[in-house]
Amino acid sequence: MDEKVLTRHFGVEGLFRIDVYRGQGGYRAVETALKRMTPAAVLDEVKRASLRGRGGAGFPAGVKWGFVPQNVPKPRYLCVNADEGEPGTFKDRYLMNHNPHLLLEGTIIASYAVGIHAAFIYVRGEYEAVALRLEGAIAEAYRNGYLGKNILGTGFDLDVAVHRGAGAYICGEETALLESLEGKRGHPRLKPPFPASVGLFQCPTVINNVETLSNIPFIVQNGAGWFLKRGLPKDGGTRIFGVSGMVKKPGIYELPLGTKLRTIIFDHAGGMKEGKQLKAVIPGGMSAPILTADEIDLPMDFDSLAGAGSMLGSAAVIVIDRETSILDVLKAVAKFYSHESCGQCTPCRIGTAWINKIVKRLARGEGEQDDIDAIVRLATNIKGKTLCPLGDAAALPILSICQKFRRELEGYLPHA
Amino acid sequence: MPKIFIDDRAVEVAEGLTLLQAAESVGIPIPHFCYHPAFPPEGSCRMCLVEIEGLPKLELACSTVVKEGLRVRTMSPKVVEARKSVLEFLLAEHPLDCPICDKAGECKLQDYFEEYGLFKSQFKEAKEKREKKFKLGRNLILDRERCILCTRCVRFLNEITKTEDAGILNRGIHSEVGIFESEFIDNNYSGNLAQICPVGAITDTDFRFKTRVWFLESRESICPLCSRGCNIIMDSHAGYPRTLPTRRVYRVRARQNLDVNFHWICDYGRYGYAYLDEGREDRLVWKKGDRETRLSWDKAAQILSEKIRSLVHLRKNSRIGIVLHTNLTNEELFLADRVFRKGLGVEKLFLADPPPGKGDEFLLTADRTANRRGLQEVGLPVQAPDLKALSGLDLLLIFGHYLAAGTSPSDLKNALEKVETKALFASHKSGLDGLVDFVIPVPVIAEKNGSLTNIDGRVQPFVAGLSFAGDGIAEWRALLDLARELKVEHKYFSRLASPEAIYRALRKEIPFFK
Amino acid sequence: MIKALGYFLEIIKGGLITVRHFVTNMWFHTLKVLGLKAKRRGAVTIQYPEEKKELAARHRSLHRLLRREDGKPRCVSCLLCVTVCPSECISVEAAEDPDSEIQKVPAKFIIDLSRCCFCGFCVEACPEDAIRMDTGKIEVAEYRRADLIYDLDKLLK
Amino acid sequence: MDIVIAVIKIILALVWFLVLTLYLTWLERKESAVIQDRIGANRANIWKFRFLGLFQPFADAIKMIFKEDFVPAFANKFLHTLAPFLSFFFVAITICAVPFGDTLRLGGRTISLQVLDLNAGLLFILAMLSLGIYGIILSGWASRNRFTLLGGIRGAAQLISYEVALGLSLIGIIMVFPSLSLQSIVRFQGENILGFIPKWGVLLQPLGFVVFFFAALAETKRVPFDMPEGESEIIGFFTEYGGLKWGLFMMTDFMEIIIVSALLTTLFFGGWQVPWLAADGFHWPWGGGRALPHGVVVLLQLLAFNIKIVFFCWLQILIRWTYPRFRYDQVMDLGWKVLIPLSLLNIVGTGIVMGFLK
Repeated sequence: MDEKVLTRHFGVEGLFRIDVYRGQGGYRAVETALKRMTPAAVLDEVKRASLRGRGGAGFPAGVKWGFVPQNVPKPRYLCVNADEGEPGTFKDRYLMNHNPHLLLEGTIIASYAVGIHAAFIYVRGEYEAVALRLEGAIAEAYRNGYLGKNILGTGFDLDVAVHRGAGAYICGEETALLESLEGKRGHPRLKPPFPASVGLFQCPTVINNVETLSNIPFIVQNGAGWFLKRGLPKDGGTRIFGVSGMVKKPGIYELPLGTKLRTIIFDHAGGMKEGKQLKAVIPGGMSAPILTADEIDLPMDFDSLAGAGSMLGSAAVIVIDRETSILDVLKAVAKFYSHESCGQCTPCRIGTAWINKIVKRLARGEGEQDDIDAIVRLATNIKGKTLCPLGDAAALPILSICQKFRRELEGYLPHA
Repeated sequence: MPKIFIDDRAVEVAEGLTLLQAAESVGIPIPHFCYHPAFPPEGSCRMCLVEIEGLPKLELACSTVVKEGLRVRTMSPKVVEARKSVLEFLLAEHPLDCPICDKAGECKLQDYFEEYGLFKSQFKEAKEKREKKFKLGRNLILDRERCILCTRCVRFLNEITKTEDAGILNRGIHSEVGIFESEFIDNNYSGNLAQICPVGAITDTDFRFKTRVWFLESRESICPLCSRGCNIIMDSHAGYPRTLPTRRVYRVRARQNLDVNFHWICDYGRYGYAYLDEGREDRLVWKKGDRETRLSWDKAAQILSEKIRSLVHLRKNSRIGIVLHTNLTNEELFLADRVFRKGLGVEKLFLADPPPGKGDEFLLTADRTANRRGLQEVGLPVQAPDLKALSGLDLLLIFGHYLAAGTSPSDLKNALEKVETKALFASHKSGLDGLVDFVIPVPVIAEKNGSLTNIDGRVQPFVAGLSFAGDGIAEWRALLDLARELKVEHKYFSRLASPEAIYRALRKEIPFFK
Repeated sequence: MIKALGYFLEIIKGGLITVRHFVTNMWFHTLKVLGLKAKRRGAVTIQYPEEKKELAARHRSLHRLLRREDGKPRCVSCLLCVTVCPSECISVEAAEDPDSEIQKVPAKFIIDLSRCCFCGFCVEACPEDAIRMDTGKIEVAEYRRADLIYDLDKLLK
Repeated sequence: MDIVIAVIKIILALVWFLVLTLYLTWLERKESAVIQDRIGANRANIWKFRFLGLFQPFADAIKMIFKEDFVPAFANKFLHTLAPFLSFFFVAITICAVPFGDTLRLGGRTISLQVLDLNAGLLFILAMLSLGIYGIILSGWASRNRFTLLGGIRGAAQLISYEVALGLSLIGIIMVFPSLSLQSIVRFQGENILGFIPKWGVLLQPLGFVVFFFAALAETKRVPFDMPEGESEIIGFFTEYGGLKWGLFMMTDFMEIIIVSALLTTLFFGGWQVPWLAADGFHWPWGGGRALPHGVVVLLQLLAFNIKIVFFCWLQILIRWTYPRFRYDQVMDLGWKVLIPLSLLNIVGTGIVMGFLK
């Protein structure tokens, strides 16, 4: 059985064109869903497939859709979160670049299931080529009657628009994304209320990751059971792992959930580069707590990694070798979050900057004995006290680095 | 009425309240910066985190709505630790210039810092340098180093004035409150920004560096500068031993009254307090030709009542005229009615008021007197002061110094010269001083007791916030004394010894005031 | 009786102590009057206006205001000294300084020495170390009360 | 001529008395200073010439004279003004009964070196001292101030109490030297016991001396018997006085010291007597002698008298600067329960001894 689902047709030349895509069996799922299934049936199928969000938090997509109230007079919206800002993550870019119609297909089915007639694709500002490709794909879809009024004669209307972000990491957070989409400053909103009830322009809104939506056509086409077989019982389907760092073959690898980290690094990505030795792995994008070389026998799924104190996140595996100084890693992490903190809530605004200042001082060789303790204390104070998950995303990797590589960090202190 | 448990105390609170409001309603304060009752919760300061039983993380008290059976802890070690950490973060980038900060003494950050005792700084890095003297508005100066980005000011401008002048610029540690270049905040409510700022980031040039708040005595009063009747707090100061102050009131603040002015007052009322000390009448004088004699009020009352009595005796009631104004309290207008119209049969009642200004849609009204509605409700039949009508009189009691407005001084002089006896009860000096026989200083609203009826018909009692130092007399007392000297309805007036007693009589007689 | 006798004895003893002081001191006084030098003096008194006692390091004498390096007064007119002064002898009026780092400077700074009780609280309270009581001047007497009101210029000297 | 001599004697006695009083204030300051390791008043100068502060009394006097003379508005003006003069007068007049020396032969006249040789001189002095109480009680009452009144009353009570002991203690002396004239008493003391011990009152009346000394100390109403003043409680009967009137009270105090010293000298220490000095010169007890001219003898007598007086003044000041004050009840206890019984015992004892000797 071919394990690849999303990336199965990546090798096909011109897949981004609708005719090529249709030649590979594209848009059949839309027809299946719109013509033969009720929205409730689609929703039910997705729920049964245990499709967990691929953006990072891993919230079951079907459940999320179910939260959208159906009996309110307000319009409902779908936002595709294509603001892929997490360092180390590049899977969505591949998906959208190679197979934009798959995303559109998923968008149409999701909109149909929730009763949405307007969808926005919020693309990261730096992904200009991707945005252009998506726009081309949307235009093709409109021409072919997959978008617009009365899709495929079923009476279902859907408009899709691409929105380019302005380059803020925080806009990958769903409420900040909504604010940005509304034309405001990308500041996260207070939750509750959740976007499912009060979202874009105060209307119920579904926000899904590109990869999540790309899975939808396969679930509709092949059924939830087929999908579940490709993963774990509570964690259906495959996952695209983006491997970067000191490996021989960095790139994206679509593998079933639950694949061991060691397998990913050493079998699929070709192992460490010549002469390099594994030191640590960040398993789920920069905001995931770091794993040491001893911990790479973990199966890569949400629950196992959470059990090990890390998280799957966006499944971006960053491999770090022994020659890389852990202080540089810490410096990169601290600088990134200090730079990307939106400045709205106190612990994140000042805490990340404070940590960054300490780390910079450490890197200059002007560290003091209690600096590591201070970093740990500050990160602990940020954790769980911020308005949006960015605070946690900053605190967790810093905490894990300080805990797991404390001895190495202490080496950078004077008189140590 | 959901029943919740705050710190193991079972309390019943109103539906829909947030935890913070619920706790405050039962006297448990929860520290906060960004929350303000006038705005929806913002949740950015993270100071109001509380522990809710059954939830893994601390929750915001300002945005969590009460639910039946919620168990909240506001002072558990975890909560206190969280508050300390938030305070530590805030103080890390907040300058320690409390000594020169006008907010010191009423600063929330300072108060919480004292309460949670973070006396040992662990911040070794350099603080961010920011603009310390940014001209934010006509009367506002922004110190960006002190700003804790609670965004109350931004939200005020977005939600109350809807002018949307300010916003947050930049991000992360570089976030700062900013406005459009070369266009500072200039609206009639900008003074409120300095009041709602929880720290000393926005200061008011009117109050900036004038004194320290702990020297001030706060007295409640009602703003008399328009007919809205905003509730205010006057902060007065006795001055330093060696440098006497030029004014008694150093600042006027809004006092919360959700039925009248919410949490706000307009700049016209906020900065218009100079009238309290400037140009005040301070000497009770009797002018005979060129000679001016200082008198006591008792003596003046005897002379005046003698004149009135002789006119009444000669049945020349129609040759007595009274000029009123609507900065008088309900009680005084009622007494004027009882003593002169109903008691002595004086029919010539005039009304001389300051000219109306421009109002706005929010608080400021066009009518620049405090009690026009009160005059209507008391039911005094008044006419406009027609110079011809005035000149035909023998005795004229003028209340207020507003008569001079709207008439040319020479016409007024000609008209008043024909009147035999003229007494002026005025709080401020004016052109009328030279035209009358008696000048009797009277207190302003802030210096006397009574009640006012605002434009919406809301009767608001007030007490004197400042002492009245001149040798004059409050109008209500003057009217009562005249009634006593004239022996008008002695039994009735002898019971009315205070504005409260007069108001009780007023309630009995006029249904509106019930 | 014994008690009374003991009492009487103590009285005598006390008297003798006084006499001893008188005699020894008188001896040294006499030596001095006669122009003879002795190791000891008859009295511990200091002849104050001519001889002056060295003031202790922590002695609180007349106030002075300190200057910054650029010559401006250090005082930021925070009014903490005014607040803490128990005899209410300090009066300060603030003014705006063009330097945004300093912001607040005193326009008037008056200490009314006729009210001052030299408690030194103002020195303790000062966050800028702008006021000190270390001039060593302790003879602060004037013929007119107005001369005891020290202003900024006088305090900065 | 007698009148002229009397006037000259009065003037000389008063001048002596006042100058001694003035310098007693200086002595008081200096002595207390020496006792307390201080220097004492030494600032008053004439052209920078300080001279151990000897000008201080004059400076004080000038100051007191030029101070504002005021009477409180609520006081009884007449009595208030009268009181210090009463006080001063009754103590000043006592000097007339004090014998300064024997007789002076000058130009054929025999002049007694005493203003007035009263045959009841002792009683006169006691009477005048008793009258001094009126000054105190009047000043206390006339000031119309409850503290001065308290002071006056306390003063009166104390002085009257000690008056009894004072009087009784002298009965023994009168028994030994059977005269009330002070001059006679002094002359009696010119004799010697067993031929060589001067027959001074202190040797014949030791108990009488002790009682008299304490009672006299109390009579001067100074520390430790300063009930009427009571600086720590009521600040005294003269609280409402200032300037010269207050100065009179102060001088009264010092003059009382001198009078007490004079009485002590006269009654117990042989007055102007110099041991073994007779009118014609010394008669040594071991035989022989040294003849002296009359003038030298008189001078020696005057000198002896003055030295004795200054010694007792010194002693009293020493006592004043040594002991803490008594409580009011202790003062009363001492007077009534100790001194009076002792003086009575003294009388009885003296009587018995004299009976045996007869």
